[in-house]
Amino acid sequence: MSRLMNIAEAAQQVKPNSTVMIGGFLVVGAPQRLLKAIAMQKSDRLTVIACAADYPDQGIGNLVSAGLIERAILSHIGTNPDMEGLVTAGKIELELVPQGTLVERIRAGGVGLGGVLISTGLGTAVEEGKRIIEANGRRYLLEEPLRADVALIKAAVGDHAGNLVYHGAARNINPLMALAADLVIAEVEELVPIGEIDPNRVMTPGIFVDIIVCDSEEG
Amino acid sequence: MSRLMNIAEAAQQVKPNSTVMIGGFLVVGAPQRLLKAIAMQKSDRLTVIACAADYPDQGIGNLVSAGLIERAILSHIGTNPDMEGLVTAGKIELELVPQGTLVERIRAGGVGLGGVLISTGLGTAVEEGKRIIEANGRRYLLEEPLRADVALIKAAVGDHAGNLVYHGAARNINPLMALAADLVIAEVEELVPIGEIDPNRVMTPGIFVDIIVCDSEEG
Amino acid sequence: MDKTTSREYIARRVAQELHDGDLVNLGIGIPTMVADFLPAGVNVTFHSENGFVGIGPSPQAGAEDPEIINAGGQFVTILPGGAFFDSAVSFAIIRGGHLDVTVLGALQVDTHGNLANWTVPGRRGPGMGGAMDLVTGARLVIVAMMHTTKDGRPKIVEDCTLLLTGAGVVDLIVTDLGVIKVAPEGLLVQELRSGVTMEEIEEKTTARLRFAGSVLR
Amino acid sequence: MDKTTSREYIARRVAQELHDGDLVNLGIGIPTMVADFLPAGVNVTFHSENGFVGIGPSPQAGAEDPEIINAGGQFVTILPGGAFFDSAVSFAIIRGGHLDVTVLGALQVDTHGNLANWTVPGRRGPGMGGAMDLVTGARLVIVAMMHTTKDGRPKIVEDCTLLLTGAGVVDLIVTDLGVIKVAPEGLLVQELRSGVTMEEIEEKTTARLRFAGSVLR
Repeated sequence: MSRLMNIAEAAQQVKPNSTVMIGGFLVVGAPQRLLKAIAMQKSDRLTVIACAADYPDQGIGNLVSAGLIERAILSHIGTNPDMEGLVTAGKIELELVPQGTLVERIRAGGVGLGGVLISTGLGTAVEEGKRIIEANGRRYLLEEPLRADVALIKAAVGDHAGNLVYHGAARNINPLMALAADLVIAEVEELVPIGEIDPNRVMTPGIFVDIIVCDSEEG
Repeated sequence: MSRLMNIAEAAQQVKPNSTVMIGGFLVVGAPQRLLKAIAMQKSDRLTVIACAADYPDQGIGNLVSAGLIERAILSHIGTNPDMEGLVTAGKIELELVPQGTLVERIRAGGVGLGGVLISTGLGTAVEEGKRIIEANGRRYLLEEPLRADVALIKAAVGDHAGNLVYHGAARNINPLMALAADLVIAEVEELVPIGEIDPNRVMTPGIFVDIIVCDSEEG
Repeated sequence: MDKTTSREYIARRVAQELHDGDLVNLGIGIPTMVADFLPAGVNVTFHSENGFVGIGPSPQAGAEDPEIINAGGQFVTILPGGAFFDSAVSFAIIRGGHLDVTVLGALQVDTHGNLANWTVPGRRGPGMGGAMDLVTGARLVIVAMMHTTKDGRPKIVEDCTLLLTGAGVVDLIVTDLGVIKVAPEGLLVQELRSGVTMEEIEEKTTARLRFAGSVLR
Repeated sequence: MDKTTSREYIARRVAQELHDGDLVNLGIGIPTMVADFLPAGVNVTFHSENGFVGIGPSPQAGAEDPEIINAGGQFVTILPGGAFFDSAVSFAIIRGGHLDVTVLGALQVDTHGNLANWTVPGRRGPGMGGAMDLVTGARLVIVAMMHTTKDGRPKIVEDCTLLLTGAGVVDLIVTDLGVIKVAPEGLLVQELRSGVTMEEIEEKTTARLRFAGSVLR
């Protein structure tokens, strides 16, 4: 069973200095209400792991504007000039990771792999500081797993057991992050009773989800 | 678009000396009709990659009985005494792999990883002949990707674009194998027109599937 | 002590180790029986490594879904709130630390928590299936087995002689004679089954045993 | 040659490189236009790396689904037969060799097939997003771009000076001046756009160019 919480209570689970994974791609599939609530409560010095920096004051942009991010692991920040400014000013430490590598590193953290061998980024700046492993006559970067204290994800439908169903391109990195954090908080658009979601249609099994927050039902 | 074939024509795509991945777990989710047809046509010296050896004359057991298997990479053969006999007699070369490692190796082959670091099997016979890599202070086996010439998989519903939906525990290793072979043949129980499967419900996107075979339509 | 009662004792005793909300994988044989002896108020979810969580009771005859089997190949059901998934997710649950407890049988367990359950001497083993994944990945590994083989030979030994399923993986051993914890210093008998003496368990065990204070008293 | 016509020339010329049944990923800008110029009888499937295959036309105003966007963040649609999936599958398509063609822009391309498209000098780059994955994984990598920068500086150089997106990855370069193949021996001009001379393309290119027989004739 996942616990049902209201937005404010769930937001308080994100503590200062913690590492937070945030689902979504350019806001689509991002837990927008959770992010707004977290921006309000000022848990700072966060390390954020996500696809992109979204837009100013939207999605992850809420945390950027509130000055809560100390470090970020992302694949792209070009849509958020505020983020670019803070990184250039040295206020946020940024690690840029190819998106596919980011996804596999998060997956590796969630599925218990010690690392994965990936050729993406060979011969580029991505190589820097990484071990190169040769296997079957080819060279690969050893990419290490990523995990977080909290994952904030978003789904279209959830039940009280924590089972989630995503819609459209909002699925993106959410199902991967659901496996890779000690505490998983899912913001759902619609909350339905247990048994209403066909076990064949579940996209993230409830066993991975600790806390459910529903837009329409604040607790 | 995937090509629609009848069982016999599809079975002929499996050539002697080839490496074949076969979906299913203890026959559930195995492409049973394809396997029977392949057993009839005598493409021999096959290397088979699958979860288990199924039962005598059922599932992969069809290929065992027909004497078509030269080498097998499996996690379990205990349900098939014929297989145990052939392995003991030295007629089939068997590589036993922990099931979770088998799954990740197949996935690695399908998603383009050069290998994965797994701790399963450390300190056991599984270690033999494998490279040990230390990462973050822990030891792991470097497990190499698996790929095949052909993957034979099975789904409950498919459309003419090759999109697949599985039912119950018959999903198992099928969606992973769909990515890891040069030619993917899917046996489906029900064939529906394009557009009938909601894009949100597709479990294996049609772009991975080359040939569709339908039980009810031998066309 | 007849055998049925012994099997029941083991299953019931293992069930007491489970906590409300746990995700649990039960192996074939005695471990499967654990589901029948959950203490009141302890709701656990059962994982089937062939691809779902929420194993329900056996289906009524004639109501079987041919595509809902457990890892032992038997027809089962799925409870409301359960979910099907592919093998990658299923072993992600195990390897990724999402499985709280695995309960499985053994041919041998030793002082170091080594476990052997996939080969027998003189005969090629049937394969490890998902057992190596389970003992490596589960947070708590409980061995549930009869204390000796059918012909009375000890299964709890100083060092396993059979091929290992996992090295240093076992946390707790529950047998028809009692409950033994695998501690850094070796095997610690935490409980004796009523009617079993320290002498009896020592006699039927090759490994050196220590006894907890509660047992000595 | 006005700029619109040049962009159209590039898109149309790239479209001729696509084959019926191909799975194709189009980058932002000129590459996106390729979809409008597919030759008759060539049906391709478009991949959106944020999580689906089967990109359809832009939705009518008011009919947008807020959760169906392309990798550039614009509202799009999904065609019948398309499928949504998570990011792991999406990049599995790219990295696993399932993507036939990727078409993307560049800041610099060089003789060795090196590509730079994610940083500009004097300014921190916005990040590589999925570009590094695309150029590493796609079977055919086509760069579609204007031959020079807005202020007329060559973008096709002997050795890239900007940070690389991929090393030795580019197969074909299509610009408003023609089509250049990246061969083991260096850059080979395969076609010149009508009205473009060998002298012009050489003048606007820093790298050494060779010319195919069909161009010399």
